[in-house]
Amino acid sequence: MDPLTIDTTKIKMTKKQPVTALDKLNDTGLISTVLAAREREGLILFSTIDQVFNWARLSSLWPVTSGLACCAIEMMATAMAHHDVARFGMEIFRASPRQADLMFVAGTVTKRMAPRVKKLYEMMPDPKWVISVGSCANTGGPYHESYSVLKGVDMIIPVDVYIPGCPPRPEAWIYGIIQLREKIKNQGYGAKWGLNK
Amino acid sequence: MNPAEEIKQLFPDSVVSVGHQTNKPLAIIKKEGLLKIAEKVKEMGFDNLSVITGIDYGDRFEVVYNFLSYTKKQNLVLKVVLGHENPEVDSLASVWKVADWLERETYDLVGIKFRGHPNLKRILLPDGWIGHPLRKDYDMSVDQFVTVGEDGEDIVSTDGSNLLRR
Amino acid sequence: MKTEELLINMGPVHPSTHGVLRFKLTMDGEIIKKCEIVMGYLHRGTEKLGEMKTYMQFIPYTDRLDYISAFPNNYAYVKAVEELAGIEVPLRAEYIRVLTLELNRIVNHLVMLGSLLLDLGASTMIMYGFRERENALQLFEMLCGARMTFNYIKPGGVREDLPDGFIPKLNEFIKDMEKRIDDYEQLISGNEIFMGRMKNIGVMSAEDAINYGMSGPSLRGHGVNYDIRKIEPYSVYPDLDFKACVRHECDSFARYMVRIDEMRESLHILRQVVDAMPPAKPVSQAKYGIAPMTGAPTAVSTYFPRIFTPPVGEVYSRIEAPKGELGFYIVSDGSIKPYRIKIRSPSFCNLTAIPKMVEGLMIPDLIAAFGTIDVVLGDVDR
Amino acid sequence: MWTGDIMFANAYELIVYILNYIGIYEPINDIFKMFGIEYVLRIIIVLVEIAVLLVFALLTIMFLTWMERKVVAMVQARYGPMVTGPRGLLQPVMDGVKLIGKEDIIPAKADRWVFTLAPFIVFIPALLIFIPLPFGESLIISDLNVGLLYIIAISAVSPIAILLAGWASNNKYSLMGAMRAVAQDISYTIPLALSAIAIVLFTGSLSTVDIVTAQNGTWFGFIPKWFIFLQPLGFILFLIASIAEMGRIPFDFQESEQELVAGFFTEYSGMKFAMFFLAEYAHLFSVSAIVVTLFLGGWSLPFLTFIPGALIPLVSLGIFLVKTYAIIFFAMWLRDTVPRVRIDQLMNLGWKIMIPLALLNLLVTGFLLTAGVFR
Repeated sequence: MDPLTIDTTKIKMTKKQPVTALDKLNDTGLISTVLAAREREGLILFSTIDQVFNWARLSSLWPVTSGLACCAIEMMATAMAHHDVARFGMEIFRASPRQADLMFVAGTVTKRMAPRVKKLYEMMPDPKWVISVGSCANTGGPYHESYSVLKGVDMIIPVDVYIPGCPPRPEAWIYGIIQLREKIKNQGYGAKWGLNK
Repeated sequence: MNPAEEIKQLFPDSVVSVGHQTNKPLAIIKKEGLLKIAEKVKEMGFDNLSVITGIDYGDRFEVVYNFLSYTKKQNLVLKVVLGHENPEVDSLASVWKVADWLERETYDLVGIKFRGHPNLKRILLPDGWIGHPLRKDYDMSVDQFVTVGEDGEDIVSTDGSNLLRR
Repeated sequence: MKTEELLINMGPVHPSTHGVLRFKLTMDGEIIKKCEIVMGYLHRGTEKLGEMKTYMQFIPYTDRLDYISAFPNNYAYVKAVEELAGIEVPLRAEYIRVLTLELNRIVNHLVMLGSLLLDLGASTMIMYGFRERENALQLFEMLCGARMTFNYIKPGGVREDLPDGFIPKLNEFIKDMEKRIDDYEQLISGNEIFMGRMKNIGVMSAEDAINYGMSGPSLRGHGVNYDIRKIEPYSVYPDLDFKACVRHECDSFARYMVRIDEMRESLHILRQVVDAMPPAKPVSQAKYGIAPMTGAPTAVSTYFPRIFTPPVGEVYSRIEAPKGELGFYIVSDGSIKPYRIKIRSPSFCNLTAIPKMVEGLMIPDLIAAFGTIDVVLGDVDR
Repeated sequence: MWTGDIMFANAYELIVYILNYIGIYEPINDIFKMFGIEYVLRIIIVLVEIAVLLVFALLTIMFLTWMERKVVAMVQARYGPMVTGPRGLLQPVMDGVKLIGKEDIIPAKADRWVFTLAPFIVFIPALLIFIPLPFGESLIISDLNVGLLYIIAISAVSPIAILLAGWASNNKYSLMGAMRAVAQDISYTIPLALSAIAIVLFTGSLSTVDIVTAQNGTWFGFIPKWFIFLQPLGFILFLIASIAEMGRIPFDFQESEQELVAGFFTEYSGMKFAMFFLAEYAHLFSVSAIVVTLFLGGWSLPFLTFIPGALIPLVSLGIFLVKTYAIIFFAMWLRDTVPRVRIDQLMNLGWKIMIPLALLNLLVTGFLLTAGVFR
């Protein structure tokens, strides 16, 4: 008997399912409303805590120095006096990924560098974000046809914000950072019901 | 007197022909005489070996050495023509120390072996890389991925399953 | 007491390796016994791409080789193509090219000083260095719209003529830079700790330096007076009077001081270029139509056909890039695409000297010596 | 400064005096006496003091992190944190809350207990040093008669914790960083102690309050009788040794990014890393306070004789904080402009130059004192 040809509509349930009180209650749809209410109530309880944590996280993002190529120079230019990133609380460029929570992938991710970028990402403690900067990191950029370049860093790690440009201007960097801050602001419980101010 | 003719007089048998490379004196020499000529060139004051280029012409390989004499402000180009099967030529690392890495890079990208080189290994690509990219018959379709072994060395494999994110 | 050697891996991701370079150090306590350099983490196969692109399409790739000073890369490649095809360039374009080269040399030395001091622990110099760099980048932006990757020099001349407000802004920049360089000298050169960290570190004799293929300011720090602008003069350098800055102490401090002198020398050249800039002669474009579309000649560039097929042949041309001798070896087989492009990168050859220079030193000295060699990874790995 | 007779030995007596002044001390005391547990009131008052001190310490630490960033930004011609709160004042709060919310990674092969214990062993001594610090006229938790010895002993505990952290995180870099940090701390405690002993020769007592009162009054009418004028060499040695003790640039080896990635706390993240971070700033404040107490006359200023009695503790606290923040500003200013010293130069400076100088200073002071120059 070929399993594909069985006509599933004809199969009847042989064992009679016992009808419990819960099933009856469920038919009236009461349980789903109670669950939804409790979830929303939980939201109100937790969403304020989430908002505080979101605000703390977005206002003190400590990037890890992982500059690979030309965009690394623009990363330094963004962190320097003229376009000061320290205004957003990102002044301490932690050298070790253990204390960082934001990773700028700035530059071309070559095949040889890919496992190390992935290891760097995995070493970072949990609430972490990745900003892929420059067309090389986004999709391989001008080196798309090259044999030794990975076509975009999102092939190996999840990316939150993409900044186009080759290299993107420091203003574009700061715009990308602001986009990430917006994204962090809308995380957590309160996001679904628009409770996050 | 341009240095290419000078070398022709000194080593008449191993210099195939003398000419010009756009504006620099050029001497095409045989593979065997390379090391002797190189030592002579160093004495003539060409202390800067600028670049070593390996070119794959489909039926033959060519290795081109460009020299500059800082003192005499002169240029010289030496060219060696090699067969296509396994191109092999003497290494100049003993004469110019910069040749060590230039030859390793030529071996890495074009696949020309250099006899007598201290440690002829790949310099830019990971060791297990298949093929030499700058050869005309290098197929670009094969995608090779690199993963890190326990002691930090690179392992090249064509399937990137543990690396890529599906 | 048998002490075992410690293998330290200053890995590809490290704050002071100026990018992705890996040092394999076998250490005996604090002293480095053997230093092996592993590179290739930024090898993007530029030379293979060179064989797939036409002559004009390859120019943006030259910007991304030594991405701190992109003008010399453009110029070296374009000079090679011009020598191959015998294209002459209007005098005003040559003066504009020298202007951009020298301005970019100052920017490169600023970044080098800043990152050298950052590696030694003082975090202020890089801020001042980048503040001046921003002023210079605004000048570049006025010239060609980009901050780091210019694509401005093309075979036959330059793409755009100087905008109106450029020269006064440039004079302002030159005046301001002179004061700044004296400030840097005061902040750094007299500093006891800096001298303690730099004096007779990374010492190398002049013969070794030449033999290891070092070139540019790192070589001139060893008392070797070789400057390609003097040995093989190109463009309008013969008409400009400047001297090659040489120091004889053969250590990191000498290499650092050479760069400070070179910055002053570049300012001197810039002043001469601004005075001797020929006026822009209007050129009739009747035969060719509007310039950018058909490659017609303008005040700053000669005619350059859209379908450009140079004669068959090979050429190697070298210039004095801020880091050393930068050369392009182009083989053309008459088609619109080069048959082979080989890039002689100064950082790659300067790096050969590091393992020998560093034996017997400590890690902080390796960083100090490495900082004065001024290596950029795009240039090393191509 | 004032008539020289200090009203209260420590903050406890001050609080009891204030309670009496308000008149609520007797009734409470009687209630407790009825139950026969009269000592409980004393414990409560001490607990209140310690709570105030802790709040003050944590607030100053937070303020110092903000001040550090602003001073660094000011030196480097830029702004520093501006977005969170007015001119970035909430930035330290945000850093703290974020670090609390971070995932806490303990490396696989690390020694779990030692790994989690090390940050606390670093943080607690940094706060313990606050006890004998004379913040104001009678604002001192407990005026230990071995105050100076206590301070030097407590500051010798942190190297042990650093070694624990370095060893526990099972990482080559952090072990080397820890070794260097311990070597540095030990080799700079000796000149620190020697130059401090030169002060004790003058005051004859180790208690910090006695040291400060010994610096009252003026010579020839306008020069305040601070020990900095009697001990200029001692002051310089003490300052350099304290900066090396704090591990700040130019003697920064704990977290010299360039060489050993992040020193011994490479593997720490989240709240544990925050502990190290706060301990460093607590250490900065306490060591500056000690420099002020020993050499710059603590809370006294020679010309303030017209202050009404009730205001004296507040005014003296203000003067003390102004002087301490001057020293802190100097340490931060040094951090931005001067490159780092190599480890062997550091050791040479410590052993070959500073210790002989400190001994010489001690000898000369002893000789002059016995010759009765200063009496």
